[in-house]
This record gives sequence, structure tokens and C-alpha cells, in this order.
Amino acid sequence: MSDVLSLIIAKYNYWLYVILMMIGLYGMIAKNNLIKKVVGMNIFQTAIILFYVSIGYKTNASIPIITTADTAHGVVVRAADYINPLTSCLMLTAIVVSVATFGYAMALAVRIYQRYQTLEEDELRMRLSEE
Amino acid sequence: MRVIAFIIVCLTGALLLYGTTEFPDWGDPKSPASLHVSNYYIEKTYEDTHAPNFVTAVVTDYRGFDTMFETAVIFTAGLGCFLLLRDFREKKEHYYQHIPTGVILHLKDEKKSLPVGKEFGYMDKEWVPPDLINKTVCRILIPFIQIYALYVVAHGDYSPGGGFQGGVIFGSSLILLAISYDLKTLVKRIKERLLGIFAALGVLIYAGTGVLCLFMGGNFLDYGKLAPLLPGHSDHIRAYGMLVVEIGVGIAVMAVMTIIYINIVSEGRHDEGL
Amino acid sequence: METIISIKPLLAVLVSLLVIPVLVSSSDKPNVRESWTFIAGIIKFLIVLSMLPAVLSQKQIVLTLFKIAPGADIAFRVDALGMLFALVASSLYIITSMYSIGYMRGLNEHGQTRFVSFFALAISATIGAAFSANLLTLYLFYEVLSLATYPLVTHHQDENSRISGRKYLVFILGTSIGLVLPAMIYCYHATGTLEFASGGIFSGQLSKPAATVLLLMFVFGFAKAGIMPVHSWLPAAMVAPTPVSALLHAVAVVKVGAFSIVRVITGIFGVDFLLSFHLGSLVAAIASITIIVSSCIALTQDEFKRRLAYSTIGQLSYIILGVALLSPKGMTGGMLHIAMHAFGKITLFFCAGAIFVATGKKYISQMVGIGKRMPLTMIAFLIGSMSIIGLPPTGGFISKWYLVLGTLEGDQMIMLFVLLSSSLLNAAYFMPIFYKAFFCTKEESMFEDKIEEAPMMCVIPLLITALISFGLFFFPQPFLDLAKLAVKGFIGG
Amino acid sequence: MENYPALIVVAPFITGLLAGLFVWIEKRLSYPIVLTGLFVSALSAIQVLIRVIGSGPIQYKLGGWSPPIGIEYRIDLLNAMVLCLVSGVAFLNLIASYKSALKEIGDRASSYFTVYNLFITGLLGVTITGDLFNLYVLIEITSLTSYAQVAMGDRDRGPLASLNYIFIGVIGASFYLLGVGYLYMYTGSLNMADVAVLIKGSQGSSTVLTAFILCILGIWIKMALFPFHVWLPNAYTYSPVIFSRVVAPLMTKVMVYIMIRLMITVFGYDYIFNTLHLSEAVVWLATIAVLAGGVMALAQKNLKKMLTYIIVSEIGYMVGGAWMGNQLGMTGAILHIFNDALMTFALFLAVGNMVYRIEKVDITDLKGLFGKMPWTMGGFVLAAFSIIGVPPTCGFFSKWYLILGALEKGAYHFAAALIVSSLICAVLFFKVFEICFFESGSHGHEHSSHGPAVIEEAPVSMLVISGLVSLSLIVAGCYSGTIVNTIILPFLK
Amino acid sequence: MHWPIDIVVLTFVIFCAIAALSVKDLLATAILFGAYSFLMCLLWTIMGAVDVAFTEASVGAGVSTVFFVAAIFRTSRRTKD
Repeated sequence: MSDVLSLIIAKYNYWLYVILMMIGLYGMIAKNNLIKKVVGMNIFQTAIILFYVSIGYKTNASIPIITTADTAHGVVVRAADYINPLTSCLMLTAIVVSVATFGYAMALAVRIYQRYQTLEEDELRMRLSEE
Repeated sequence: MRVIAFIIVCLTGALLLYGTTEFPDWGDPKSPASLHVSNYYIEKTYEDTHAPNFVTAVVTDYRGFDTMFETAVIFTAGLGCFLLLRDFREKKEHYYQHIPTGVILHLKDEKKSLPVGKEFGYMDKEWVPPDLINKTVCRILIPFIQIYALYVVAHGDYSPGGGFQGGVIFGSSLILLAISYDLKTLVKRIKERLLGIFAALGVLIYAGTGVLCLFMGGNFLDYGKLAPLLPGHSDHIRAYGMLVVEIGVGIAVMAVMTIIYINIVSEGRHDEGL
Repeated sequence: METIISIKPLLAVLVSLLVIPVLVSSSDKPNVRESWTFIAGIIKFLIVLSMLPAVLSQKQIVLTLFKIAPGADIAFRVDALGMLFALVASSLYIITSMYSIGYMRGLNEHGQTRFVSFFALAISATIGAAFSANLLTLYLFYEVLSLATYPLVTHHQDENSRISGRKYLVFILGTSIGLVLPAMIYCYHATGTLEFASGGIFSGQLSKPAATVLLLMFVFGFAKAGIMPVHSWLPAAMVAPTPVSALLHAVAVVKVGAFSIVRVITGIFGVDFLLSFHLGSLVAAIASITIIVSSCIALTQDEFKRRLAYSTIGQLSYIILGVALLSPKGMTGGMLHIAMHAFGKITLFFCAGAIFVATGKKYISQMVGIGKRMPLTMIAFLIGSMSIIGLPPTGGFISKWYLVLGTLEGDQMIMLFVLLSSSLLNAAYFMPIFYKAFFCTKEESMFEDKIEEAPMMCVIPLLITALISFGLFFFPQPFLDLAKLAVKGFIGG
Repeated sequence: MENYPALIVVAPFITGLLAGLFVWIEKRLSYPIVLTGLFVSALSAIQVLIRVIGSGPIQYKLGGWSPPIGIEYRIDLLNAMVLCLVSGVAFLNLIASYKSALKEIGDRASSYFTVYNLFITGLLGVTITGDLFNLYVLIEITSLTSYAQVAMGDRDRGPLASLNYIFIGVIGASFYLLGVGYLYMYTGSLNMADVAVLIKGSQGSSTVLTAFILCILGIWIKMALFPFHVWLPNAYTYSPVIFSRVVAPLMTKVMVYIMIRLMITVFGYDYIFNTLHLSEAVVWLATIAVLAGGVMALAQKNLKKMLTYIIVSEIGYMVGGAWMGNQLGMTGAILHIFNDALMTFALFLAVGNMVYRIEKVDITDLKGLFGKMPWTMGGFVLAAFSIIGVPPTCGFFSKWYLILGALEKGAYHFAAALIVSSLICAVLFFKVFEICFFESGSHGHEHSSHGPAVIEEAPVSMLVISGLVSLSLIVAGCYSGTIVNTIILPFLK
Repeated sequence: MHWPIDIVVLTFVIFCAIAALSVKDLLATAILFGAYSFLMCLLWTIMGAVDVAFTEASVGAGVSTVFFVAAIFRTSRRTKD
């Protein structure tokens, strides 16, 4: 029993990220409203970020900033004390990318609405086939 | 569609879960991810760059090249919104409020316009009476937000934050101005042209720093080579390089966020918004 | 065998290619344009001719242009067989150019610049095919020729030519991409080379079924040779203006097809290889079926050019048949037939064109008594058809003689029978035309009793070719020597 | 100068931004600035290629940090070739499409050039980088700029196509990012060469397997391999000419390059072909892609859309070749990256010229185009022949290697699919040619039979580039042996 | 050991994600999406990735939501699913 529990504790973060990602992907593919799809896309992307952040986490480690900066010259910095800065760095980039995509997608949605007066995919398809 | 989506999602999920079976435990400090490169960053960053915040150091120095393009991505988004939505045609109808009396004038002739000032105020179609509390609070708040934004940019290498976050916050303050007053106020204060120049300039500061390093005989973005140009101790030269770069990012992000907001909210006409 | 590295083959190919820009730029000055065509044609012929002595003294002229892959370069090699074909094509090009001036101007056709340009391109490709050193280069020029002739075939740009053009492409491109290309790549895959070698390139890599399939892919793939059932583009392509039919469908296009098959049989498979698997008789059988069937169909055709087209299909199979006999005499005859048939058949096409220009008649049934009106043309027609039938004193007799000898040499009585009966059929479809043209009563005659030939530019060429056909009976040496040399190379080597 | 590698990417980047700056100051300057940047980039790429051919792979450390700590460029022969291709095509296209961009995009053109240059920066960066995550960022730059450019085309359909492109593009890129995450989880490194060393010998690991599947799947989505192709036709059809001209030749090809890079440099031949045995399945998938692309192209009424389906088909060629698991197939795939980029470029240049003149390019709108735009059509015909695979255009030679590779592996279905797809392309293009050749335009029928049609060509700058690129197809074809011997084979060894 | 709090936040995150996708009013989606982002940011702070969390707080919960609302303002709140 305790094995199972420790397995869950050891892995649940990864599982939940998978669930989150599945939610996002499902929203992206199955939702009818374009803005909903964009939301799904964003959830999908944040799930990936969550995954990366989870990779970088270390138990009993601190945030990746040297607090004793002024006296750090003599202090040996031990790797196990700080969480992995690399994944954070990567994810900063990923967030920026996702917000850029998000903003642009919203602009596109506005443009599409201007032209077709709807954001529902089935209605759009109908309008297109009429033309 | 839903069935297909469900199948796809389940397949993907199964694949991802299968991949996690061999993962080391969550938070295991001995996992390969936390051993190979990351340890170098933790142990050597301060020595190399004198920036206490590892993340900022990695973002703007070790992997500064990524970040330059990250800024370019956001710049592209702004430019894309501008190209997509910007509509230079004047709107046909104008609404004005006669401030002393509160009478609303509706001008249908596009050529006529009224002098906006003490007497007449510009108005949106979906007009909401200005909320005094909102306006006042925001007016007081905005400068502080901006100061904070500058702090975040400047202290990027000492504390969480950096150019990107600071830029976003600065941009938010401008957006707040647009929301609490109206869009015209913002557009009048900060011209579109200025925003456009800022957006490009910010990224150019970043890239220009890199090119400067080239001219100083180093590799691209090798801040260490900038020592002759910058004051201060040569140990800190990389941190200075980071700061310059962060400022560039901040400027660009600030401008881009504002551009995106203005264009989306006014459908590119820059006349009325939320 | 001695080899000479020379740029001449390339020049021969390039001459008419390079002249195309000149032709296009002088499109509003027809006379200048035509004279350029002539100059190019004559230079080309002279270049080809200048290589003849070397080839006759058993030397080979080689030139490698681009190295693509080991064993498959883009390269030229002038040997006896290629020389024979190039000589025929380049000499007839000059004559056809002359003829086409008369024809096109006589009918006031549109798009003459386009016409002469693509004509030049086509002849370039033909010479290139003749001088190819390997299958890849041959395939290259084969395809270029197919594409360059499409605008010529569809020159009239009407509904009729659209349909024919489509048929032409489907058969020519479809077979070359669908059959030759895979077969060629398979050869390369199996042997690592595509170079034409006198003993073939296979040495035990192929089992008999594989070899059979491969051979059939080549034989049907080179659909320009008009082996049945891939022949039906040829009658359809007769919608083209007659000079096109004359040069391309009597000389260049169809001969390139036949030439390619000959090349594949001799250079890729090799005589000994085919003999050891008894595959020659298979090809010969296919060819003889084509000969008989097409001759029978030709009997039923009333449109003059279509009858000639079916005749061409039959005669092409002579070439294939001759080579497939795999005996020295038979192969000589087959190769010789490339030349002899070319001169004979082009005369006939010229006659058909001349009649069309002068009278507008296309059908044989309308030509009763035409001999009185166009005696020169019809006499030339007689010579041409005698050459095709194989009667002395014309060149066709010599090639057929060798073919017959070849069947006897190989002891293949059935083939002998095929040859003889088809000669009879040839006579049966040609002689009535001539007979009715001259020997008819006044009432039957459809023409007034007045000599009125086609324009000079039409008549002179057909007389020249008729004379050459006639003369080849007495002086077949250049072609005969080349053919014998070629055979010696393939069998002796 | 040791900094050529950096310059390749940085020059277009900085000039793009400068142009973005100058839009607000002096609009007219932005075009020359952008052009200069691409020119410098192209020159540096050529320099790098020469250096790599001369003295082996080049490593460039960005920021002076040596890998795996920092990001590095690692340029070997394959990179260098693709870099030259990308920068060259981008530069030429900018010249060729200037007028068309002014016409289509209008006053926004000057800011558009910024996006254009960023797009090219992305493509170049993707090609040159040796870091897995940097690759992701640059893919995103490429994607975001292409979303922006797609939306600027057709005012009605563009935004919709762009949004759909975003959804699928994000899925693709995110899959790739996840794959990189899994790899990072297993190895702790992001540098390609480093990762390759660290995962050696980890055949059974589920993490590596998942990472592999995710990366490849992501790239496949991005390159529009058959079942994932849905976004491509609309996105390319409704985008402005200047963009479709550069994205069609480059985007998918660069993605194929990434796939090959991941296969060879990161995961390794051994892992893919000997441990996973995926070759068979993927080659089947590629076969289906080749055929499906062709069949879907047959159903299209719009010329631009038809060509986009041909691109889908061509992707199948390269994927099939790369996954053949032998040297010939890989050679074919890499050669096809080069050739396909050139020929698609030539095709879209010609189509762009047509769009410039006649605006709508439904197939029925093309009537009489041979008369109206002869030079454009000439370029179009050459490019089409290359796609069909007619020698000596370059399309033939890559197909040659691909088929040889398929034969060597025994993947006869793939070889057959290539042949069939050639035939389908022939049908497609001749359908177009027929309409252009036979039916006269709106001016009525009178001038079609006599006198030249009124020539309404595209501007000279567009024509010259289009013509040059089309001719370069033949040159590239003739020198494909050189490309293979100096670049591809040394790379594969 | 702060996995209990971690798991609670994660549950909320998933709840918000599902809710954001299934609410029939886009404005509500916008707000739920903001909440989702903010919870996510909380989660990352727990894991120690402060820079990422900071960014997400300013971007995801801040600017993104504003963009979202602005877009809805210019389009419509209506959605079928």
C-alpha cells in the first residue's frame, strides 16, 4: 500500500500534467468556438510548461537565486541546494511564445468576426460553402 | 469530431504516460536532468557572470541567443496584429459630449469634427459614464506600477523578474490607462509611431549588443568582450551586458503589449476601446 | 577500339539548339528566319559528316558532359549505328526544312516561328539520341523529343489536334515514364551501369523471367517504335502539318523509338545474352504480328496520311524484327532499314503534303487521276512506294534483301513468310494509288487535264528524296558499311 | 572573418528590425535595407559552404560559451547546403516579388518586409543551430511569421486559414517541445551532439522512445506529411504571392532537413533502423502520402491549390527516401530537398507572375496564356517538367536516387508510387498546358488562328528571376552528380 | 514535503481548465482562464520556479486576460459549447 502511495507521490505531477495536456488538446480539436480552441491551445501549452517546471524541481532545494550574494565569494554553491535554473529559463521563452501566439490568435479571431460575424466553426464552414 | 478528438487525445495521453514510466521520481535531485548541465549553471554562474539570479543569467547570457529570438517572437506578434488589424480609414460617425451640459452630439459627417478640449469631450459609441473612483485610483496607481516595472527590469539579475516581466508590467500600466480613461487618451499620449519605433528599437538593442560584441572581436553576444566600453569592474561586465539586453527586451515588450491591446480592442482603428 | 575525345557530337546537338533564340528574335522576318534554319541544318549535317571517316575507320568519338553517378553519365559516343541514324536524320532535316517552307507558306499557317523553333529542338534531341553513350542519355533525349514534338503535333490548336495531342502524350509519356524509367533504374540497380556495351551489361544477374519482363518493358516502353498495341498514337498524330509527319513520324520520332529498342537489345542485353535465353524470337514474334496486322489495317484506310502511318508502323517493326533475329545479316538489314525506310517514307509523306497543298485532297478515293495533274509528284510517289515494298531498283530492296538473308541464316521460315507476305500487302496498299492516279479513264478522273504541281519548295525536296531512294540502290555503301560495322561491333565484340 | 556563421542569421534579423524601425521614419528605406540583409546572408552562406567543403564542419559558439553550456552552431555539409538554398531563394524572391508585394499588400508592404526577413531568419536559424531548444524557438519564429503572412493574403479566407494553421502549428511545435523535454529528462542536455552521445546505448528506454516519437511527430505535423497536411493547402493558397513563393519551396524542405538532422545527428541511424525497425511502416506511410497528394491535386480547380497538393506529394518523396534506411535513399532525399526547393520555387515564381497579371488562377482562367505570357509559361513548363521528372531537369535525378534506394531496400511499392506520381503530375500539368495552349483568352477567337496574341507579361524583374530559376533547374540537373559527390556523399560518410 | 498543498492546487488547476473550456459564456471563460493562469503561477512558485511564476502572473493572469476580454468586446460572448 505504501508502495503505491509513494509511487503516486513520486509521479503524480507528471500524470496530472498529462491530464491537463489532454484537456487542452481535446479543447483544441473538439471545441466548436474558435476562441475556445485558443483557450484549449493555451492550456495545452501551459501543461507543457508545467511538465518542464516539474522536471526542474528538486526536493529540499531553494529558488535559483543566491541570497548571500555579497558574501558569496567564499561560499561554495552546492548544486543540490537550488532548483534547476535551465528549465525555468526554457519555460520563460515558452511562455513568451505562448502569449505571442495567443495575442495574435485573438487578433485573428477579431478579424474573422469582422468578416463573417461568427466564431463558430460549423457556421463558418457553412458560410464558406455558400460562397 | 468529438470521437476522433477523444481517440487522438487518449492516444497522446497514453504515449506520454508510457514515456513517464521510466522517469526518476518527481523532485529527485539525482535525476539526470538535474545533474548534467544544470549543475554547471548553479555552481559557476556567479563566478562567470556575477549575477545572483541563475535564471536571468541563463536566460540572457548562456542562452541569450534563445532570448533574442524570443523577443523577436513577441515583436512579430505585435507587428502581425498591426498588419492584420490596423485600419487607417477614419470612422464615419463621431460622438461628442458637451461637457458643461452633458448633451451628446452625434456627427454623421465624417469631415466635420469638433475641437476636443474643455468644452467638448470625445466619446465612444458604447459609452459608459466615467467613473470618478476608477479614474482617480488609476491615475494614482499608474506611476507606481511604472516605477515597479522599471524596478523589475533593473533588478532582473538580483531577484525574480527581468526585462520581459518588467515590460509586460509597464505595458499593463499603459493598458490600464486606456481602460480607466479611454483609448483616445492613451493614443494621444503615446503615439503609434513611438510604439512602433520602441518595439523595433528594443529588439535592436538586444541584437545590436550582440553585433557590438562581434565588432569587439568576440563571438555574437559574448558580453565579456564589451569590457572596454562599459564602466565598472570587469568581473561585472557580463551582468552589465545582461542589463542592457534586459532593457531592450523591456522596451520591446512594453511597446508590443500596448500595440496588441490597442489593435484588438479598437479593431485597428485606434479610436475607441473598452 | 580506338577512341577520340572530341567536342563534335556536342556541337552537332547544340547547333540547332543555339539557333532557336535567333529564330525567335527574327520571327517577324520570315526569310531571315528560314535562312538561319538552313544554315543550322547544313552546319549540323557537315559536323555529322565530318565524323564519318573516323567512324568508318573503326574509331569511336566520345565526350562526357556531366557525371551523374558512376556508370550513368550524360555522355556522347559516336559509333557506327549512331552515325548511321544521325546521318539520315541530319540530311533529311535540311530537305524537310526546305519542304516545310513551301508547305507552311503555301497554306499560310499560323505560328510559323514556334513551328520552326520546336522543329529545331526536335532535331537536336534526335541527334542527341543517336549519339548517346548510355541508356540514361538516350532516355533524356527521348523524353525531350517527346515533349518538343507535342506543340508540333498539336500545331493547329483545334479540337481535333487537342484530342490527338492527348493521345500522343498518353502513349509516349505514359510508356516512357511507366515502363522505360523503372526498367532502366532496375538495370542500373542490378548492374551499376547503363553504358551501352557490345556484349550487354548483364552477366548473370537476371533470371529468364526477369529478363523477359525487362525486355518487354523496354520494347513496349519505347512506344515511339509503334509496336502494337502501343501504336495508336501514330495515326492520331497525323493531324499535324505534313512536314511534321514527314520528318518526325517518318524519320525522327519513330526512328528514335526503333533505334532505342535496337540500342537496348544490342547494348544493354547483348546478343549473346538474348540468344542464350531465346528472347530474340519473342521480340521477333511481336514485331511480325505488328507487321502483318498493321499492313492489313493500312489496306482499309482511305485517308492518305493514315495509310502511310500504318505503313510506318509495319516498317518500323521490320527494323525490330531484323535486329531481333540476332543473326549478322538480319541485324544488318534491320539497321539498314532505318535509312532506307526513312528516305522512302519521307518521299511518300512529301507527296501527300504536296497533294494537299496543291489540291486540298486528303483521301485516296479523291485522288483518282491525279497523276495527270501532278506527274512529278506521283512519279516520286512510285519510287518511294517501291522502296517501301522492297522492289529494285530502290534502296528498300537492299535492306529487305538482307532481312530475308537474315531469316534464312537464322533458319526462321516463319519470319521469312512474314516478310514476304507483308511485302505483298505493301504492294497491295500502295500500288492501287499509283495505278488509279495514272491509269484511269477520263470519266473517272477527278482532275482537269492540266499540269499544276505544288509550289517549287514542295516539289524539289520530294524529288530529291526520291532520287536518293533510287540512288541508294546503286550506292548503299555509306549506310551499308556503317550497318556492317555496327553489327561487327555487336556480334564480334 | 570567423563570424560568417553568425552573420548568416544575424544579418537578415538586424536588417529586418531596422526596416521595422524605418517604417516609422522613412518608409522607402525599408526595402533596400531588407535586401542588403538577405544579400549579406546569402554571401556568408556561400562563404561558409566553401569553407565547409574545404575544411570540414564549423563550430560557432554563441556568447562564447562552449556547448553544452551555451548554444552552438554546428555547420556541416548538409547545413551549409540548405543554408545557401534558403538564403539564396529568399534573396531572389525578394527581388522578384517586390512589385507583386506592392500591388497586393499596398502601403503595408514596407512593414511587411520586416516580417519577411524575420521569417527567413527563422528558417536560417533552424537550419544552422545545433541546439534542440534553440531549434524550437526558431521554429516558433518561423511559424509566427508565417501565420502573420498567411493572414495578409486573401482578405476573406486568409485569416481563417491562418488560424487553422496556428492550431495545427502549435500542436506540432508543442509535440516537438515535449519530445525535447523527454530527451532532457533522460539526458540533462539540450545540445544535439551531446544528447546523441548520452542516449547511445539506451535502446530499451521508454523515455527515449517517447521522445523520439514526439519529436518526429511534431516535425511531421509541421512539414505536412500526408495525414497531417490539412493546414497546408489553404495556408499556402490564400497567402500573398511574395510569401507563397518563399514558403512553398523552403518551409517543408527545412522541416525535412530537421527530420534528417534529428534522425542522423541526434537519434542515430542505428537506433531508428536497427532497434525500432520503423523503416517499413514509415515508407508505407510515405507511399500513401505520395499517392494521396497526387490524387488530391487532381481534384483541384485552383492552380495554386493544385500545386500545394503537389508539395504534399513531394514531402512523401523525401520522407520515404530518408526512412529507406540506406545510403541511396538518403542521398535521394537530401538531393530532393535541394531540387524540390528549386523547382517549387520556379513553379511559384511562374504562378506569381500569372497572379500579377490575371489575379485569379482557377484553371479555367488560364485560357490562352501561352500567347499572353509566353516567357512566364516557358518557366512554368520547365518547372513542371522538373516536377514530372523529365531529364535533364533536376527533378529526374533525385527521383532516380530515390527509386534506386527503394529498389535496394526492396520497397517496390515506394518505387511504384514514385512512378505513378510522375504520371499523375504529367496528367496534371498537361491538363493545365492544354488549357493554356488551346483556348484563347477573353479577347475572342479571331486572333488565335492568325497573328500573335497580345503579349501582357509580368514586369521584367519578376520575369528575369523566374526565367533564371527555371533555367537553373537544368543546370542543377546536369550538375547533380557534382552535388552528390561533393556534398551529400561526404556528409553521409 | 509540500505535496498536499501542491496536489490541492493542481486539482484546482484542472478544475479551472475544464470549467474554462465548458462554460457557455466567453467572458466567464476569460475569467476562469485568468484564474487558471494564476493558480498555475501559484503551482510554479511552490515548485520554486519563481521567474516562470512571475512571468505567468504578469502575462497569463494579466495581459492575456486583458487581450481576451478585449477580443470578446469586439466579437461576441456567445458560444455554442
